[in-house]
Amino acid sequence: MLSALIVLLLAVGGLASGGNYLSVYNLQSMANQVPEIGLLAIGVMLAMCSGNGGIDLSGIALANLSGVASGLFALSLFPVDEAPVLFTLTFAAGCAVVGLLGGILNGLLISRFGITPILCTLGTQMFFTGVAVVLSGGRSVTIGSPDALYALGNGLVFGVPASFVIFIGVALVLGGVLRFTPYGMKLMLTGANPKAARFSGFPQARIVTVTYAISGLLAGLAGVIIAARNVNVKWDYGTTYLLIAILVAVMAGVRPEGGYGRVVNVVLSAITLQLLSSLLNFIGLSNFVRDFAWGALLLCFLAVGRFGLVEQLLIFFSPRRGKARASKT
Amino acid sequence: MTMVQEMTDQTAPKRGATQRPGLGEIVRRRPEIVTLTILVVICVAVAIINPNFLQPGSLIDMGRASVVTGLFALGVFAILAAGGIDVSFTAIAALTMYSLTSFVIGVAPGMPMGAIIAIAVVAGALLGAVNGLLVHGLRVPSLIVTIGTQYLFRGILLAFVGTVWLMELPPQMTAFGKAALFQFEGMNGVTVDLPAYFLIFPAVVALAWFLFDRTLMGRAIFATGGNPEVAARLGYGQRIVHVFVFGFAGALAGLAGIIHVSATRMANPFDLVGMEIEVIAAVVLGGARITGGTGSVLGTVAGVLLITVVNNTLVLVGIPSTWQRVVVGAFILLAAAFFVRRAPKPQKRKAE
Amino acid sequence: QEGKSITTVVKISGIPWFDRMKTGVDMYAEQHPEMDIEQVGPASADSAQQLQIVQDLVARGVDALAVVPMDPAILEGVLKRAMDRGIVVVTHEADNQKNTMVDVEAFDNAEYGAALNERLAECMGGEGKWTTFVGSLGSRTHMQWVGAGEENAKQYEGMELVDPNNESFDDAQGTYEKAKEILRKHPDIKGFQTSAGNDVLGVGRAIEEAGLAGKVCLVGTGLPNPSAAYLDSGAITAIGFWDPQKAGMAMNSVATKLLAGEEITDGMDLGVEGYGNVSVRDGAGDGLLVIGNGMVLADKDTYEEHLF
Amino acid sequence: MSDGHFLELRGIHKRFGGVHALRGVDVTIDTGVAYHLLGENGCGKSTFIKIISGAHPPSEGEILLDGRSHAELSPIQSLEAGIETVYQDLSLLPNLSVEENVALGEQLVSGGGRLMRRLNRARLRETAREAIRGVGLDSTPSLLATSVSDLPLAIRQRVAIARAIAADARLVIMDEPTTSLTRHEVEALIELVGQLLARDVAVLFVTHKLEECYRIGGQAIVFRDGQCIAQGPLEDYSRAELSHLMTGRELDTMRYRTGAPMAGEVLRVEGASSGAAFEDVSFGLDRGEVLGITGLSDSGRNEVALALAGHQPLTAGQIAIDGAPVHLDSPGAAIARGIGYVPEDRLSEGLFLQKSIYQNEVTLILDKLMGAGGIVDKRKGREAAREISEAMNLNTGDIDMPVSALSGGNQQRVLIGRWLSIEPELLVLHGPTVGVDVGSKDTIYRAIQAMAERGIALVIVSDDLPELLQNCDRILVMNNGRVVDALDAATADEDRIYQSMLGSEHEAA
Ligand SMILES: Nc1ncnc2c1ncn2[C@@H]1O[C@H](COP(=O)(O)OP(=O)(O)OP(=O)(O)O)[C@@H](O)[C@H]1O
Ligand SMILES: Nc1ncnc2c1ncn2[C@@H]1O[C@H](COP(=O)(O)OP(=O)(O)OP(=O)(O)O)[C@@H](O)[C@H]1O
Ligand SMILES: [Mg+2]
Ligand SMILES: [Mg+2]
Repeated sequence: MLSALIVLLLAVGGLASGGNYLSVYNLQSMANQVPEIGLLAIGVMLAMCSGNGGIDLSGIALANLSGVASGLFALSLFPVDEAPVLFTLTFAAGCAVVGLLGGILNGLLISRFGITPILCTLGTQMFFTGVAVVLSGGRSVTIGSPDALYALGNGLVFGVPASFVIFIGVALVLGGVLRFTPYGMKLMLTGANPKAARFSGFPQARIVTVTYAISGLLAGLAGVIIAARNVNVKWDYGTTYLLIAILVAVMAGVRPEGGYGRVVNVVLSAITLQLLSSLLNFIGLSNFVRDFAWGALLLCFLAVGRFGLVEQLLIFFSPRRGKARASKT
Repeated sequence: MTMVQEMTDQTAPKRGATQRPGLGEIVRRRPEIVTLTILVVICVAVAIINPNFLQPGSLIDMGRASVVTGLFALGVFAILAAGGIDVSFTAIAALTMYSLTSFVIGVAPGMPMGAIIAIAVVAGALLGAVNGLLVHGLRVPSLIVTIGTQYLFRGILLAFVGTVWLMELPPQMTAFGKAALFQFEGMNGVTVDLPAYFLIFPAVVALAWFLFDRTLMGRAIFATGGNPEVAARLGYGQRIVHVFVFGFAGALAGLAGIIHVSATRMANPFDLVGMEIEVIAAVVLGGARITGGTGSVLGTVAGVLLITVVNNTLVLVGIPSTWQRVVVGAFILLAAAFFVRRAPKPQKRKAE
Repeated sequence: QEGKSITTVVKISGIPWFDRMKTGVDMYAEQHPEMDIEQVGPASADSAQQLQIVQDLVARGVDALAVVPMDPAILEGVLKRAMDRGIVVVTHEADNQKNTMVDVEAFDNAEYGAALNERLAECMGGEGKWTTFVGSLGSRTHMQWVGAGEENAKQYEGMELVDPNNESFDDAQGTYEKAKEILRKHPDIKGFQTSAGNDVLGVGRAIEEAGLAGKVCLVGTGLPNPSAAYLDSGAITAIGFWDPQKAGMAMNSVATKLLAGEEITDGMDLGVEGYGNVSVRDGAGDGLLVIGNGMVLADKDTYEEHLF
Repeated sequence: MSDGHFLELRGIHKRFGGVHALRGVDVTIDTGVAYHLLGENGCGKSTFIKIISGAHPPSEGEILLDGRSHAELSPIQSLEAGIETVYQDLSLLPNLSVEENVALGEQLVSGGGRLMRRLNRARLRETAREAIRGVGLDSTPSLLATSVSDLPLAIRQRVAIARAIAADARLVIMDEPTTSLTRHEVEALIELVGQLLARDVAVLFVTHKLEECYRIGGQAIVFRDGQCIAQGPLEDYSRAELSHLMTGRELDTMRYRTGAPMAGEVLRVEGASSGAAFEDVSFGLDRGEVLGITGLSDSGRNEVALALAGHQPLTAGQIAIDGAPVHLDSPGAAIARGIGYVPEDRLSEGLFLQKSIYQNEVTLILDKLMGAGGIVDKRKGREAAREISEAMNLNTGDIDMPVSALSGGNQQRVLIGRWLSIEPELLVLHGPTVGVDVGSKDTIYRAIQAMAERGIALVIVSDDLPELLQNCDRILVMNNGRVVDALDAATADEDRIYQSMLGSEHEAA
């Protein structure tokens, strides 16, 4: 359904803007905007999948903190212009480390100390933001644009923005991890029924910690991409992402009660929202209309899902149910 | 008789344990005690660091600052108790307060304050009821529905109603915001008023207490939060419960909105939205579980006061502005850690 | 400039400040019917949202952008890309913006901060405790203003800065509560210097309700219309501002000239009140910094000349 | 047209999408009579009572209540008519107090289901107190104020019945009320039912335990494949006839245990204690041996099982596997030592209901299935799942079907079968046939014996004494945290075990 919507939006956009919307440049530009929110939304999805009211409100705060902390650290080691490659590597690695540590902190607080995820990540959200403020004194940190970083933020790979390629790569890997590895299957099962998972001997605390750690790592990665795209990082960037990331996740059909969610849907959902929002910018509608449209879109999705239009069709054509009943003794 | 014996055997802690319930048990049964304890500890600490905190004026300021958050929190509490969650109440408040104020200014400048409040409550309740109907009708978690309606309501307000700040309020609203119950004279000729609208908060607290504790609806809300399928089977109409809790939260949001306007003496459509997570945090700190069916009105009030005190004493205790977020974040984590209850969850056998 | 388009991107749509700017942009559009001129802005105060809008506009292919950055640093990347694509970029309230052709300022930020503080000191009689508010610690101009104010206050032995740089988040209610807290902590405080547009309203209300109107001084950035009541009651000593309407027109005027390939020179007349004789310096990057003389300080007696 | 029947259902059909769960059921119910609704898993019993209690509307048919015809009932209509249902899960509200659970319904129903009414606390307490006394509990204020989630299961069961009494029920429906009760508690329940019948209340049981039906007496209603194929006085049918009616097959009550323990001790428990739960428990178990453990629900038998599964730490003594002492501090540790555990509450503790059979069966071997690149070898996994579902005789070959779509008996088989995947040394089964019909029991018992043949040592914790006698080599009886008796299952009899279970309590009394 999301894919159909994407096609529809592209078609409408193309018509409304006289083709301009479908120009290569605009497609690239939109693709360039997806990764930040997409990565954060995948993080939210992972947290939700782990069940038990899981949610990650700290994503963007951690992304900003990783950019700020790692940026300051790398800047103190290397001058950007003299050692661009070394600088970029240090910076990116630093972001990943900070993101990972922040995620592990969330995970430990939730799984070992048993703090409610929503309270925990709200607390760490403020804490991370606060640390970023203290480190940077509230000012933005200029990372500069060494070649490698510039290429990441603005470069193209076969005409596709590099950051988007990375995003899709990460999404593919994670999607695979969730579907095909023991960890991923255990995560989904744990989210679906934590008690049964305990009786199956799953190391639940470790699974939850790893999950929030991955979410943190994704935030760190988002931090790198933000830095690459904007040249600067700052603690208050993207405050609206908090709700948007959740919006993207739930629109992708991730169940807040845990156990169900697919990365590919999150990617499609992030793309859909991006297309819609860019479309509205293209036809010059006020951004308040965008909020309205997002809300209406989400509710429509739910309504269609509830009245099961799509599923009804699928069930109708699938022999499974009939067979199951027939085989009952 | 044997059955009774067995019963007492089983309910009492086994062999060797005393009859007195342990600390963990108290925390589990009456979490609001933890909240109150933390609140007292913080107040004492602040008072030691800066005795100015103990002036009556500062306490009044806390009370006054907690009115809007408190009203929101009571609404959120109703929804959490029924097993849901709401992030759209701030948008409801903004939509009603702004539309209503501009209506009063433009169409009915002479409308009495009582009528304005009544309309705000009703309009909020209606918007909330929309949430309730959607949650019930679509059978999806309320977090998802209310994220949708938050965007929707805010979109409607800013895209179709207006964005212009209304600085010239109708006189009756200004008067309502300014009317003082009594005044204190502090040092330096500083006067502190306890505004009349403050009374609304305890009144609503009393109403909420009555509602939750003394009406069937109150019990039905907790029943739904405890196990919705069972509640439905036992005859607690789920649709009415859903519509009611969301309507109740909406009504309180409408009320909070109009109080906000009167107190700040302007209607700014951008206000309020953004504080929802903090309000939810206050309710959860008050002992309501995010999974529903627990909590108390008293605990919610304590949670609100806790958040208000922490937010309003940072300067008083001399925390520089750069460090304030770190402190508040660390505080939330610490307070949340106090709530960790390892007691076994109620054993639920799922319905077939 | 037949058919060329200029889009003004503001920090947030809908707030009075930028609604006022919109009147300027609209006026400019009326004067230049042959061009396609509009103003847009994000729905919330978030630099990421503004960034998206600018990026979409670049993709749409506008000819010129007049941007009031929420956060100049965050827009560096996209503005560079815009210029690479041949789009004319003009900014406002961003004297540190590197990737811009011309940054238009109504005045020199340091001078403005100092002027506000000078007015405050005058009211306080050069003596007593005072404090400062900024919209957010991340707001560069606000930090510049209070910084310059602090510098200025050093001339006065008796002025003592306490608990500086309180964040107001441009939210009148929050500012009000914080101001009350400060009044309680420092019962002998004499002055407030504020930065964000709503700060004077919040602090003014706190002062008025404490019965301290006229006893405690408050000087800060604010708009005449919303502040009128507090100016009258004496809760606000004076407000400083520049007219966003004029600034909007000035940005568009500069953009038009750049589109036409004209040079921007020192002492030039932009055809807008307050920007009749601009001084031009080198900017933070390769672009120019154009400074007008649009600063206005108004008090009880004078604010009515500037009602908007 | 009232001919005096309390409730009459005529030509009731119920369809769930494509599933035809009830196909024209006619049943008559009068007050003061006990009814036993019998049938295999999935034959429509639960669906039937849901229609009476108003949880589901019928697709077709007519419901006559006191002679008045209804196309369907709402929960409130049904409650107003005095129909109270004690579902298998007891339908208690865990977070509310005992008195509220017992007596709220009365005020709700007397107000016609309207919620915006004042709650009369005094009346609530009074009603609750009486009803609680009516089920033989002490109505102390502290009990009345306790939340239900803090009560043991047997007490909850009584609270649920007290609710029916408080509501002045005319028909009390109980869906498998005895599955989670010990025998001792069952006796008390039967006594209670007698009292209800004496008050001219009708009682409708859904059950799989025939011996209890006979003890209570009354009418049998037999369902098969969504149809009511017999209704009449119980004494007109023999056990075998009933089994035959339900399943359409002949079943005999044989002893399943045919094999014998093999050489080599797998498990040795020595002086094990765990806090207040049990004390100084010692026993050993050989390869292929089947050991039964029974006792009252608070006798410590459950905790011993949990301790073996790594859920309950020992405070003294030790457990050794193959002669080597092991430290079982987590389920993972127990599984690593080859100890499996099948929890009693399969729905909430055992199964991932919304997930497929495949996913449920491979949970234990996910790490083993991991192949190159950390990826689970799905082909091997599916192969394993298919083998299990064949070994356990699941009635579907479709391993992608969600477990929630299986009947209780099949779900239990999925749960037990999961352990075949790791070839455990020791498997602890807690209530392996709770709520399972006669036909499925047979399959499960055969599967248990097949596992013993493979050399797996088995511990069955249960209070279904025939089950233990039919399946075990030895039976341990626990009372008050200690092992009080050890018997040879081939020669033991139910009475002896029962005496031991109650043993010390009787002496004390
Ligand atoms: N909610 C439902 N959705 C779809 N089908 C259902 C539903 N509930 C029951 N069924 C169908 O109705 C049939 C009868 O189910 P029911 O639960 O009444 O069986 P039962 O006799 O209670 O079995 P058991 O002894 O296992 O409790 C099932 O085979 C199933 O196909
Ligand atoms: N939501 C559902 N969708 C499809 N079928 C269902 C659903 N719920 C129950 N069923 C069907 O109902 C039948 C009986 O299931 P039920 O839950 O009554 O078994 P059970 O109660 O666990 O067994 P028992 O009553 O013997 O313990 C199953 O065959 C199952 O197919
Ligand atoms: Mg059933
Ligand atoms: Mg059943």
